[in-house]
Amino acid sequence: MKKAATIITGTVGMDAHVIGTKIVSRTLKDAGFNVVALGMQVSPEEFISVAQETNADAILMTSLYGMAELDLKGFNEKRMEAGLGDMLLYIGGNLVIGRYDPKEVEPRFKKLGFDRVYPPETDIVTVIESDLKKDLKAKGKM
Amino acid sequence: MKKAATIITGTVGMDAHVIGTKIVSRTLKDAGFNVVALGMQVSPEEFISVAQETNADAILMTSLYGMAELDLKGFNEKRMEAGLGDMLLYIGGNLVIGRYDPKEVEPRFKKLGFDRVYPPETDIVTVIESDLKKDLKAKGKM
Amino acid sequence: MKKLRVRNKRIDDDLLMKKRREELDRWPTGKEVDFDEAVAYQKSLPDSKIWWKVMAKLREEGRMSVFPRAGTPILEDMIELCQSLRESGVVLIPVTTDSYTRAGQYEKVEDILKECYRTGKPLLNGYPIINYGVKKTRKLVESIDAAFSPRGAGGEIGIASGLTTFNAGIGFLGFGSYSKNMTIQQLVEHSQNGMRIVGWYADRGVILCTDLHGWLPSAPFPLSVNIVCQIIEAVTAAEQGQKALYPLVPCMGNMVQDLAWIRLTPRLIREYLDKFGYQDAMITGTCPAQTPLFPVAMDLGGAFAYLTYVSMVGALSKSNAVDLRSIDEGAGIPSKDTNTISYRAAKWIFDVVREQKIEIDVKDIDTEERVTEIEVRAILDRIIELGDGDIVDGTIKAVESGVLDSPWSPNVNVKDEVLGVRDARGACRYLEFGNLPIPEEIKEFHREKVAEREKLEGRKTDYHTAVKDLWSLSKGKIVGIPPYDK
Amino acid sequence: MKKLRVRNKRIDDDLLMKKRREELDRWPTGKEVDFDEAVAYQKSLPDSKIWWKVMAKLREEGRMSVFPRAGTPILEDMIELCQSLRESGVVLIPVTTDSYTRAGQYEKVEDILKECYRTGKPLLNGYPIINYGVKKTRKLVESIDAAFSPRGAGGEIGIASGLTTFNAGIGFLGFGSYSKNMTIQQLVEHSQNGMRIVGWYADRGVILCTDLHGWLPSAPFPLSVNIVCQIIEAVTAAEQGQKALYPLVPCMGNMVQDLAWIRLTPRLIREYLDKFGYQDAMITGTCPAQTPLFPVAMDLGGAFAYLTYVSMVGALSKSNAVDLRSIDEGAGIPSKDTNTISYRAAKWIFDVVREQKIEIDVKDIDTEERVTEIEVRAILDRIIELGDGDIVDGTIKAVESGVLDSPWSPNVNVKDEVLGVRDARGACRYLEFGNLPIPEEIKEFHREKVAEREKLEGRKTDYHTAVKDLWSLSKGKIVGIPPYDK
Ligand code: B12
Ligand code: B12
Repeated sequence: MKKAATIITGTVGMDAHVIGTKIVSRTLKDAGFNVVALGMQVSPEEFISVAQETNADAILMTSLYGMAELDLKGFNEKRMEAGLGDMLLYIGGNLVIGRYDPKEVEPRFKKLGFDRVYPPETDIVTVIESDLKKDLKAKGKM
Repeated sequence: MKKAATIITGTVGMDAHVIGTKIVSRTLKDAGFNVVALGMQVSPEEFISVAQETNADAILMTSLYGMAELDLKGFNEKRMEAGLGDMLLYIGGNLVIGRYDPKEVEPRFKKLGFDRVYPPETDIVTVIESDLKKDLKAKGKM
Repeated sequence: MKKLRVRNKRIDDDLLMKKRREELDRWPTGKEVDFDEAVAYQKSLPDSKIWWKVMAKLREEGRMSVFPRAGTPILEDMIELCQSLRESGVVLIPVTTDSYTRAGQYEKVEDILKECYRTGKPLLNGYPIINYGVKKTRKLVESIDAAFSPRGAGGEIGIASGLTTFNAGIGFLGFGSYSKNMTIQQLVEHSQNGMRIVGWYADRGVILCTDLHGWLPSAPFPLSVNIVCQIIEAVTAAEQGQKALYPLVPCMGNMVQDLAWIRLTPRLIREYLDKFGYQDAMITGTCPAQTPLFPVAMDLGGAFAYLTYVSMVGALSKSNAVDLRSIDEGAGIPSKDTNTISYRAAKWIFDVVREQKIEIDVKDIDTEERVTEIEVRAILDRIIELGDGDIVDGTIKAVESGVLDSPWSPNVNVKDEVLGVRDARGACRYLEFGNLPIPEEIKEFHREKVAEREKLEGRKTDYHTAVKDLWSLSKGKIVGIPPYDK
Repeated sequence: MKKLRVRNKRIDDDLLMKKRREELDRWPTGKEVDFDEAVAYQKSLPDSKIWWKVMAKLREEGRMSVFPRAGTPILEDMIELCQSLRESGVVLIPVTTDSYTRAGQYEKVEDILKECYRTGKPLLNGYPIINYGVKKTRKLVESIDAAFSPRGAGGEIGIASGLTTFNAGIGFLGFGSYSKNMTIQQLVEHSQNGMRIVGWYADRGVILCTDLHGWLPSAPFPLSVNIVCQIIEAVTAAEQGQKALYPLVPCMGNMVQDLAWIRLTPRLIREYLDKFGYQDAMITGTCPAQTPLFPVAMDLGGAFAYLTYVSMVGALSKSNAVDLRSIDEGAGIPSKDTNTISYRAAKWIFDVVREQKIEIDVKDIDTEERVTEIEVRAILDRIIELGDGDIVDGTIKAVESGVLDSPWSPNVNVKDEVLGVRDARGACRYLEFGNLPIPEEIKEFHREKVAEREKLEGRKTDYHTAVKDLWSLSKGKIVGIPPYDK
């Protein structure tokens, strides 16, 4: 069996909603992953440098306060420059301001480099079981 | 001063919602009209024959239970035959089944011969003051 | 005191069977009813479809269900509508019939029904149960795991279809709210000397539950007359062989009164059932009912608040069912979606509040309960006196003389000499007592309460106040401060 | 016992003025503030715009207002939003600022604001009050006849603009819910040794009201720690010269506890204000606050029910304000329309229920009140002991040692060794006490209550139970029967 994949978690930008990412982190740990939990208000730069340092396989980013797109301006370019093109990128939470149709918002975040984009109140256990493990396996990281 | 105009009131068809027409009748009386209150469940034929007998100037019809159009099939023809073409015809209440846009329903009732068609919860005092008196005056009946 | 009794001219068995057939023969679908098969079918139903058992189970488990109103003419839509109700947690489902069916105009219904299917539009204001008949209605019943109750019509087609409630006794609803010319004498003949169908089924082990309505207060009006009529309905139903019944208690919007009445009504019904010797008739629960005029169509916020307020009253009173309308009540027959969202809200309250097992004690409940109890007993005593011990004879004389009376009735044979208004806290009080035999001290109590409001508003209450009070809950302003026309 | 005191290093007047200017100079709009003119402007405001007077008037008249949350970046939209709130009966209006403004990133805000106007889209999650400055924000204030309160940011730009509340004292909200690295030492320095602006205005006859938040319980968790922190906030605010304040009492969804806490919180705040010698600081009312996770975006019925439930708790507790979210809380920043419909619902409850003057007595309120009171006193006693009579010193030591602790904090300097779960009736209980100095008999009480739930559900409670309980109100299932994951 391979060594456990390394996953980074945290809320991006000035987002202070920490409960979700805490639960995500704990659930990942319980599922056997190697978790680097950055907590809240993590800058895009910090995500990238920690990913480099830890040789992370995925980032599960959280944003509830509606300004994720503003926080993530230029993020994809920077992570490509940092040679992290192969790392999985997921984001979940309340991604824009106001009530929204996740279908409309998903492509915008895909453009920002995210492999998967989740609507509010997504069940994290299901995501780990049906998406994360599959994606990691596909990349040969699990 | 002319003699008070005669107004007929009542709910049409099998409609048992009597409170509205009771209030309409009392308010008309208080405003000095000569009111013939037929109460609930008045057939179209009864409206016509009473109008002939009393030489009525207007009918203020009520229907809340949503089936007014079914009840009023052929009503306009009959009242024309009865020579009541000059009589004012108003209707108010919940005129069709379900939540509706009064603007869409109004033309249908105009076709049925009504001069004015009112949405649910119309204030009857306002109607008497701003519509009924004006219309009666225009017809030289007040 | 004379021996209490209920005039009982039990119909001859052969005649009963003949009358039942006659009634069914009014429309071809009646042929689908085979009495013995109907009994067998009823007996084959699972507990979850049997109204009285569902009510009993809800009560045992400390749970609640909405008892909504729902009826739409296209069968497939009706099934979908009821399914969506079930998904919102409703286990007590109505089959509200349209007004033409209620009036027996089946031929007309048949034409319109064709038109409904042709246009896909619900042109009737309910489900035309007679025209659909047994086979089709069984399809409805079998599609949803819940108990069904006919509203307004249905007869033995309903029973044979697996609906498990049935009217019994002297029903004041039809007389007081739906009839224009019926006399009280006719009502009694019709409901008592008529068929004792409920008893016939009970004798065969099929218990069809009855909901007691009493004389619906069409406006803010104290509940005593309603409760008296519920008691009359109960004892006359029991006398016909009814074994299971429960009161729908109209909630008028003053929490103290509503809670007092919810407590008082089943207690007095039980007492009188026992007094009259019907200890075996069970009361399966209590169902507070949202009654006065609803907020107008455009005021969805108000509609929601009103709905959850009544849910809350139901939950705090630990009722097992609540008769609720939807947020579209002021607009028209509700859609599937407005039903769903409305009853999800109710369910939230039921689940959250009911299950907290809150024990509340509201000041003045005792006073309200006592006042209404004295009124109810005074009126009932007078009725029994008028009937010389016979509650049915007494009822006839009481309605004729205004000893039983209620405002805003469409029925020309009703005295309509009484009137109610709200007091300074929104409680319902008598403004005009008519011929109701209310004791003088209680009359004084009402007058004092009305005077408080007059002082607050700085003007006399009269007919116009009573009219204005029709809208007090609707406009979300139950009391007089500030005068809501200002 | 040592003399009770609050560490008081009153800042030198010259230094105060210098620091105030420095703060304002962080962005060009700061120049719009002339201190004396601000005082004059505040004094020119009508009573209906002065928060403490509006609260007092609501209380006197037995009325209530929603205290919502609202902020949108385009000024014209913000005016319209607030106008629609006013039309729904809201007289306490927030100016919720966006998160970048709260973090002082004004340059970034400036760019995004331009983008907002270009696209017509609200890209910021609030109203950027600093970038708008005084003139424009006065336009907002003057457009609506209501009192305004800055949320999260605003400083003296808010005051000069006519907003009439201001933070004072040691605010646990920023420390416990918004900060990642701040130490309690830093919090105290910042809020106490910093500017005593509220006092400066009070000296000049301008009373800016403070709302006390305490340490927000982020999950079902008993309220004792929150109340202790509200008391600390109150006395430290009063010490800075604050003359008007009121508690926002988090309602956790168990009616008995909610009502007990609403009663207890202002009582204890008053007691400690007096004890510390601040008899002249007035408590302008009590504002129950809807706190736990909301029903999910799609469950509008549940959202409405939850909203009206809290309105009802506010009305039954005769509060003068209720901190309510909208039916879109689970979805995102609410629109004008969802706000309107939500607060119309609340207003219906306020008007109908509040004005009925219902006196209720809920069983077990006394127990809950007593239990929480013992906890609060135990923690406070320990704090004052740790501080050797000084409540501020004690607070620092208490947070550092976990004598003050709360779960789910984003702050790395918080112990986070405590945890709460609901009991069999949905009341909040301690699952892990951490280092909270709760008396043993009270600990036993909590353990017993938790055991009742364990028995009901047939399994042990643990961290996962606590996580699951985050959703108990959200899913409309406050208690364990049946296990809501079944
Ligand atoms: C009370 C009531 C009843 C009582 C009636 C008692 C009685 N005898 O009057 C009872 C219980 C008997 C009843 C029965 C039924 N009802 Co009903 N009832 C209501 C309710 C709650 C209030 C109606 C009322 O009294 N309004 C107050 C009066 C004062 O208002 P109003 O009649 O509208 O009149 C005012 C104005 O409209 C205006 N006005 C009236 N007439 C006219 C005429 C003119 C020309 C003008 C200018 C103005 C005007 O002036 C009046 C004074 O301001 C409404 C829902 C609601 N609005 O809250 C449902 C409602 C009207 N009922 C409805 C239905 C379907 C029924 C039933 C079929 C079954 C059922 N669901 O219970 C039966 C049918 C009975 C029958 N055959 O008609 C529906 C109608 C649906 C639709 N159109 O889509 C409603 C809207 C409820 C709903 N959403 O389902 N009902
Ligand atoms: C609690 C809360 C707060 C607390 C946060 C406490 C804390 N430190 O965590 C406080 C009071 C501090 C707060 C502040 C603010 N909040 Co707030 N808050 C909430 C609230 C009520 C609950 C959030 C929560 O804890 N959810 C529970 C957790 C467990 O769920 P979750 O985070 O969504 O995570 C779950 C899933 O989404 C998933 N998940 C999470 N991340 C990821 C990532 C991936 C990759 C995957 C697959 C899954 C996944 O797994 C988790 C477990 O199931 C929501 C409204 C609501 N939903 O009821 C508003 C809300 C999120 N807040 C909001 C706002 C605007 C604010 C404020 C700007 C101002 C305000 N209105 O109060 C500030 C901003 C602070 C800041 N700088 O970020 C808005 C966001 C609006 C928008 N996007 O349009 C909301 C939606 C409320 C609203 N309708 O206005 N808030």
